[in-house]
Amino acid sequence: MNIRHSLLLSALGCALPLLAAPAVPAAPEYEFFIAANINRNYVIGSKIVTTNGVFRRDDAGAWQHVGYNDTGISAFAFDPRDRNVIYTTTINGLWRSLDGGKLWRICNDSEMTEGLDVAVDPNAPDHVYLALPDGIAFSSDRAQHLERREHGLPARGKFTRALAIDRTRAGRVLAGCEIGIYLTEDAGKNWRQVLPTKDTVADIQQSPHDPRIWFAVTQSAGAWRSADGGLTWIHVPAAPGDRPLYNVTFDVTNPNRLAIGSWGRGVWTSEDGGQTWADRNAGLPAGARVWRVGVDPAGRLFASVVEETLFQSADFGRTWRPDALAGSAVKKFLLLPKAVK
Amino acid sequence: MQTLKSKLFFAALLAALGGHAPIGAAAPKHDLYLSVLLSGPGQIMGGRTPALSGVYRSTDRLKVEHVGFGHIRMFQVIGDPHSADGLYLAALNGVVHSKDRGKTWRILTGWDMTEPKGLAIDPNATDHIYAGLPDGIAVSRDRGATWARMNGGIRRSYTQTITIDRTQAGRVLAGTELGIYLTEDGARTWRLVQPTTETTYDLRQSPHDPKIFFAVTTSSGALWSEDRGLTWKPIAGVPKKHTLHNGVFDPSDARRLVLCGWDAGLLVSEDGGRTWLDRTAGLPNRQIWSVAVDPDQPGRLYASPFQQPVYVSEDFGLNWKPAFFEKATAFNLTFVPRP
Amino acid sequence: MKTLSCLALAVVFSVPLARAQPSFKGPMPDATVIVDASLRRAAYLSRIDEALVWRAAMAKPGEPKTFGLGEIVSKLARREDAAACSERLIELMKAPTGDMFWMFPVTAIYYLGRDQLTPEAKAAVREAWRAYMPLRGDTENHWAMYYSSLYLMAQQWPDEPGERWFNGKSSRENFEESRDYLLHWMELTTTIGQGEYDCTHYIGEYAIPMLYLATWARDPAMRQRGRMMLDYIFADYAVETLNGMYVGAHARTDDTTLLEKWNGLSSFFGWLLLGNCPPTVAYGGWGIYFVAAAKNYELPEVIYRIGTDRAGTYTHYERKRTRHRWRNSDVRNAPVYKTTYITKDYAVGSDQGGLLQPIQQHSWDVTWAVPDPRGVHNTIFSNQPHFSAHELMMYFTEKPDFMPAAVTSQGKPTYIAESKLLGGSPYEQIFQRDDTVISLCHVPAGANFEQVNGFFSKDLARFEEDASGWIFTQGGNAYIAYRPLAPYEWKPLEVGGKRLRSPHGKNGTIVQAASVAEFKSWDDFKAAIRALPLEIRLEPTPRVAFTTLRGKKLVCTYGAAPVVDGTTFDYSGWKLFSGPYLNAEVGSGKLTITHGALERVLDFKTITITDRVKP
Amino acid sequence: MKRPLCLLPLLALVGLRLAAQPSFEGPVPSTLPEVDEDRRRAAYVRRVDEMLGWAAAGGKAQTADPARLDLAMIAAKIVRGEDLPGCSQRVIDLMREPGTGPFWMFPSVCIAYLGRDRLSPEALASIRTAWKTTRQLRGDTENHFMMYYASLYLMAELYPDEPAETWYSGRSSAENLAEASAFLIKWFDTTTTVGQGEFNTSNYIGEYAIPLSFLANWSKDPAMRQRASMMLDWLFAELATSSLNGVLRGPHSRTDEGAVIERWQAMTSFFSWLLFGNTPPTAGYSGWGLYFAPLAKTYHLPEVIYRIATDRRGDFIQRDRARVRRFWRYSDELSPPVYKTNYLRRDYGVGSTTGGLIDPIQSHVWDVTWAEPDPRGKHPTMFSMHPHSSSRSLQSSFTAYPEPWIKGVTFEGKPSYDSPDKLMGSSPYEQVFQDLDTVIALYAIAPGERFPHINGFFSKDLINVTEDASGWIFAQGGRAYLAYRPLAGYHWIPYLHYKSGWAKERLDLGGRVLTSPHLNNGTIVQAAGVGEFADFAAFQRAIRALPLAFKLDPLPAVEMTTLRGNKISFAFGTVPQVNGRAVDYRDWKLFEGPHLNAEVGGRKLTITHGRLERVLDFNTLSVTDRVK
Repeated sequence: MNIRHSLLLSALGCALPLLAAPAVPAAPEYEFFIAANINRNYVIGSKIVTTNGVFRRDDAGAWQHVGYNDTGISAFAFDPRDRNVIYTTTINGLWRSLDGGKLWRICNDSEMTEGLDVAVDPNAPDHVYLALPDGIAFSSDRAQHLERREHGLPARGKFTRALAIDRTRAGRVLAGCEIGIYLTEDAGKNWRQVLPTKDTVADIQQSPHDPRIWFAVTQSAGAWRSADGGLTWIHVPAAPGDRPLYNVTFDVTNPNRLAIGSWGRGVWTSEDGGQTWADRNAGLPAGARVWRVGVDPAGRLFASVVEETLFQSADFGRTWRPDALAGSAVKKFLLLPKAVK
Repeated sequence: MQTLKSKLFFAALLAALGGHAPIGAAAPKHDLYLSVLLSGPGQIMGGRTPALSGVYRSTDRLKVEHVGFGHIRMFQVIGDPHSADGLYLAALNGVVHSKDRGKTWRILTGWDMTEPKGLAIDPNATDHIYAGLPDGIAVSRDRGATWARMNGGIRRSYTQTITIDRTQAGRVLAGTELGIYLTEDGARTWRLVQPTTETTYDLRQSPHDPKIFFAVTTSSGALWSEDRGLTWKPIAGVPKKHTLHNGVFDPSDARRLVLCGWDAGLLVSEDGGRTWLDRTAGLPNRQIWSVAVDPDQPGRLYASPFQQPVYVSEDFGLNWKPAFFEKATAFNLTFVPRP
Repeated sequence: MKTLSCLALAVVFSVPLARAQPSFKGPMPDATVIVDASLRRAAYLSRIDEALVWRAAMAKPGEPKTFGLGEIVSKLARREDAAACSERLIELMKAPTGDMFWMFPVTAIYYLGRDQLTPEAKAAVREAWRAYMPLRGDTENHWAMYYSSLYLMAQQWPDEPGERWFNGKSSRENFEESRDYLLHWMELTTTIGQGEYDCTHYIGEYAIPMLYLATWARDPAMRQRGRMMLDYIFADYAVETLNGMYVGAHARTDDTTLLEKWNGLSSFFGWLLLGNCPPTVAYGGWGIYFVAAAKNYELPEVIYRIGTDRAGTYTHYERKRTRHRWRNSDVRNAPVYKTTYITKDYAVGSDQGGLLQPIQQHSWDVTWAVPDPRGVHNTIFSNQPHFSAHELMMYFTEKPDFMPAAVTSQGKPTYIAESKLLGGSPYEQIFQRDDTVISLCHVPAGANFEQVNGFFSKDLARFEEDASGWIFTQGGNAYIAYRPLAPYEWKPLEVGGKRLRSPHGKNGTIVQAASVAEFKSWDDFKAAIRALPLEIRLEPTPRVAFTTLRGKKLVCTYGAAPVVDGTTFDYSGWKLFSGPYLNAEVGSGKLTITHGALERVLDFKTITITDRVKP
Repeated sequence: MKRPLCLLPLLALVGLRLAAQPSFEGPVPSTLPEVDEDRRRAAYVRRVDEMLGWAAAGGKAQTADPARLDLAMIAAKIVRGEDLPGCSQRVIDLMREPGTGPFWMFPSVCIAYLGRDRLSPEALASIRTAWKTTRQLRGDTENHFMMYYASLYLMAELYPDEPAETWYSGRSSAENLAEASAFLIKWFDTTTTVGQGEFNTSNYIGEYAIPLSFLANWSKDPAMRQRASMMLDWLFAELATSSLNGVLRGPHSRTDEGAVIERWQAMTSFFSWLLFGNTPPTAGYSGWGLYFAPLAKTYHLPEVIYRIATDRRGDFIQRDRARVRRFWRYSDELSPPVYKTNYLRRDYGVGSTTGGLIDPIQSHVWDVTWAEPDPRGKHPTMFSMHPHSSSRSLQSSFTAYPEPWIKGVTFEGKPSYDSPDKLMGSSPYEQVFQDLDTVIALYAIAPGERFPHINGFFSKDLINVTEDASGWIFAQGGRAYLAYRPLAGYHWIPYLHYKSGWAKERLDLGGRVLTSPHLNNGTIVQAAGVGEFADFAAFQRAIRALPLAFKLDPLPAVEMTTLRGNKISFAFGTVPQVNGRAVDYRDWKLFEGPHLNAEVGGRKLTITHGRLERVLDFNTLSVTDRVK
């Protein structure tokens, strides 16, 4: 790990004046992570000269690099019991570290490629789910062994972009696939479609405030909401739907706040639980091309603008200012309850 | 070339020293062909040849000239009834023919025939050639263009010598490992007419009486037949303990016969084979490889003692003089009608 | 009776060893098995280059005598000095000599030089093939050389009339005749075995022509056959080698190689192909004609492995045939039954005894491994010294009486000697199980010679005549117990060591070998041998009942089939090859070569090579 | 969006002046086959030595400066035994900054093996350490996987019994070996049952051949060695049937903007040069070729393949199957079959697939390519295509978000992807049928497609281009007469050549593009040998006389009789008919033709030329050479 880089980023973070405190006191119950690629012109084989991968935002607002300098992380997860157990998905599949990122192991074999998402069941923290271009894999032993768990998924159409685990019950998982949202209630042994879609489901999120509330965004069919734990889904007409939506996020500090990141529509937010939506691209680079949006434990809204940089907003998108990590593309924002260790 | 020249010179010198007279007045009707090994018994195939072995010809009984190629194994030369310039040769490489007295050659047989020892052309069917091979008898019906193996009926078919009854086409006698075989149908079928314990090395028909045949063998002595080879009897007075190489008639004198062999020396009979006289005295050893009687010079004998000059006798073996070569092993001494 | 083993030696020694010859003079090659095909190949190519460079440098400027066919072939193979080669070749073609031993070098020169030689040089070669009639010879090795060369030259000069060829046959006739012979020989060899089998020297006389066919025949079938025969010959060799030394019974060897087991042309092939022994002096002489085209051959890995893997002990059986018998036999090619037992420390090999080949046969021995085989007599055996016109008449078409003596001047000087160690005998019968050999002799009164000779090397590490009647020896890491069946005396040998002379017609030898590692001590070995049940009887005919170190109960009686553990041994089921590595049925034309997972099948009936890796 | 970068090495060559390189700069080699095996072999070895010598002398820079040595040059030096201490030091230097993926892995493995007994322990250790510290990307295509796993396999064999923490993968040597082995065996199995995914590529052949040559030599497992050497034969046999005088032609799963026009400018030409000796190699031996060189002397091209490649006495047609790159989405099949037709004559070749999406970016569906005495700088080809650019198509094969990527790919070696005048790529709106030397390509482009037109390529090297009143466009290329029939109106735009598949720079070298802005559309091309007609006019008369009827609406359809007398009926969306019989692609074998034959699922390829036959049987891992 490049310590100098880490320090530099940290310093940059400190140098940025913090805006007013968010509405809800920031009880530090959560930690905020991103996976960022800060090597825009990298192609396979070329030299990596910058620090990439997973970063944790420290209390001072600086990004602390975690784990391996990898340009290709698409998703990551931690063992809820132990932050030293890290899972990342990359083009190789799934990597795991048990020691905070010093040693890594490739968890999948050659039959699995291009891990797209990874999730750890908080109620069965040895259980790891892996989203793949051709299905879903499961491990009961912290990814030491992986097996495909696809019963009920279609033969074709199981391109899986997103995995979301219901924090209320072990083994209850929603998967965003090419042709819809699928649900398992038995740790992946059986899946059933709960929402059909034409194109890929890009993201699924469970409300941190009410575990029955879920949001999902899709490539060509806009945003969807479920109020019954993901069993049934209702289209969210006010959200943009004409361009691909890449992700959706709740605000842990405010149950009414949601944000969507879209390629072509940029940042949209709702402050009424998703009934109405506002274009929050003003102040962001033109083009409205956003990889991801995220909200930190303090309620700050972040947006990763393609090939530009990371921006943050203290007023939920009304105004923006650049964050550190210039030139980054963020593939994942992850808000997690603080781990025991 | 140097070697050859010196050899020839030496041969001529020897001939001159020997002082036997050239056949001046009555020009001989035959050429003498000598198939000789000149490089010693240690000569191996593929080795450098210190002297040019092979076939030599003497037209005047004084000088010899080398004919054709210089192999260390040439077994028999016969004339070509179709051409006075033609020669057939039984050599290690096969049956070889020359249409120009040895200037150019063509091997008639193929890979499957090696080391023919005996060769004969049927005087009554002159397209038919018989060759005795170590593993049988080959017959050509087209002057050697194609060959077929024809030794049906012969057990142990090593064949050293072939003689064709000049009185009947297709009637052939073969001297083989275990006896004398006869065919009367051009080699289609053979029958054993005289068993032997070892190889028959020579088999001749009398030039004077076609019913009479003469054979010599390895360990069965010399044999005599007076019924065209149907029945044979041992010739008394000829020892069986030595390998006999040649047994020949004197074409000029029906009473005269000659035979020779390894350690047997040279024996002559002047009474039609009833009694035999040892005429080895005057020759340097008793390992007489081959003998011949000159058809153009009555009483003249040639003998090839092993690794010695070829000797000549003008008095049917009473006196001998070296005639050709320094150290030769003559596989065959033969006379072929001159063109 | 034309045998040629000494010709090569003559060539060898006529070549002045002016230049260092690294592999011959150098240390023993590292015998590590090279797994990496690229390194194996590179090592092979560098050996080729070493030999070519060495021989090419033999030609001395201004000394035309040093610039012979071998030098020309080396230079052309290296693509150097084409002009000088052309000039010299024109000279050399004026007086060809050497018959089939001339033909194949000239063939190699012509093909290697077909884009290097001057037109004049090529014309000189062409003219030589018209004017010079080579002897075809009388053995299969001669014919292999003769017909392979003729085949290739007829191919090179097609459509020419008989007048353009030494034998008066047209190009087409020569081509077809040669092809037919080669096919015939290959069929004979792959159905009932090679005639001149396992020769320490003549292996080259086959390998070289086969390589030329594999390289230069334009008919893909002939090329394929040539390649397959090369594999065949080398597989046959590799399986009976100990660090490159050809072991076991040989159809033909010579007085030198008989004792100094390494010192045969075969070791050149061991060096070149297996890399596990030094080459003999001057790369075996003829070796140069193999390396000239050797880059076009790749030893199949399976054969390399067989040749170099001595991790396990194995017994290899094979069937060969005698040389063509013209007389004194009811069969033209009698079967030869060979047994070879090989461990990493020693090898024991034998045939069934009898007169299988003229003059140069070697029927059985124990050979032990040595760190450096050069100059070492690493073998022990006995033989029944025999010579006879009968033997020579059997195999040669010559008149009989002069032959025994003549042979001694044809490169087989010991042929008629009482002390001879080389050659087979009609009065010896041999049986081998594992590393036990029982040789029984029953020489009729009056035969040459009523005795048995045993060879005891100067290089034996131990030698003890035991009161039990056994002679205990050690060679390398092999313990060898030798039991003469009749009284004997010792005779010194000029080459060192001594000869056991047992002047009794009813006689025999038992040999039992073992690895040093099998016993705690020398004394243990001796005790073990002494304890083996053994009954010996010589009258009315020799008979031995012996329980081997490996627990087999053998009963051998002269004139009767051996009995093994109570069962009469039957030779009728003997295969062409059988053992862990080579397997072939009699008559099949198909050889399966196996090592570990590797398998190569050479099927001459379908002209097919199949390489398989077993799962 | 880390699009795979097989072209990276070529990038390094762009713009560099090449030092003396005999075969590249020298005359065109003869295309006559060398009948004598020893000369053929000797010439092959000379070519290998030429490469090794060039690389050891510093490659393109031809400099002795050790700081300029790359791993390929070091490999050559090791093979040649030159300056081994310098090589060791340079390896240590280079290993301070290891690369991160297959294109670094295989060179480093190459050095690790070649240097086993030649380089210093420190140098070898530096390679080993790099394999611990630096995470290696596996990539996302089969060529990446092949390089990655072959390299991993060999490194795991070279350093067996080492624990998980000593490898970047966190897996032990045994685990790495098992994983790599499983992939390789699966890949062999897939390729030999349903065909190669990246078939007939202009450049990727090396990405397979090089790792295969490593495995064939260095694997400890003889079965793996056998598989690899068999697969080399397999690849080269296919190259032999699909190249004309060494120049790859016909359809490709992947090519690039340069090679699709300047047909010779491809790594396949390097392999043709090396193996068949019938065309010059590309600059710098195509870069990666230098990694084939160190082990090239252990490979013996089977004669049967050589003969196929070099014997152009007879015409032949080869019908083969391959498969598309994996479709993650938008397809009912993961790897649908591809049906290839290759018709080869002495003067030209005609090749095609049946159209549709194959690889989302770099496919080439059909063409007529003619022989040029010297192919360098020549554009000896004719074809048409629909310039298709869509995120959906990209998504089908790639897991990355497509929206940013349409632009992204144009920076990653596929500069033309989103250009209306592009000439590379396949389209879901194109359907093709080929009968011998007749090609009918039909287009039914969906409304709203980004580029609602088709492009036809007319080379600068065509002569006598004649727009005939009949509607046919006649031309001659080399010794081939060509007739091109656009089925809808068109106009000409200049052809701008991409210097290579990597360079965005475009050059006006001549030639033009027939652009036909109609959604329902089509092209017919009929080729013939110049020797078949008395003159060009006679050819034109013959073409005009061919019965031809076509319509474009509601979907394009053609009925015609070809120059070869076959009656073709082909309508978009239907099965083509020849002489009244429908073509049944279900019967299509893996390989079928005079030279290559294999059943689908058979794992067995029979390679034939004349009396020569070689059978590669992956069921039994056996190679059988037979002479009939």
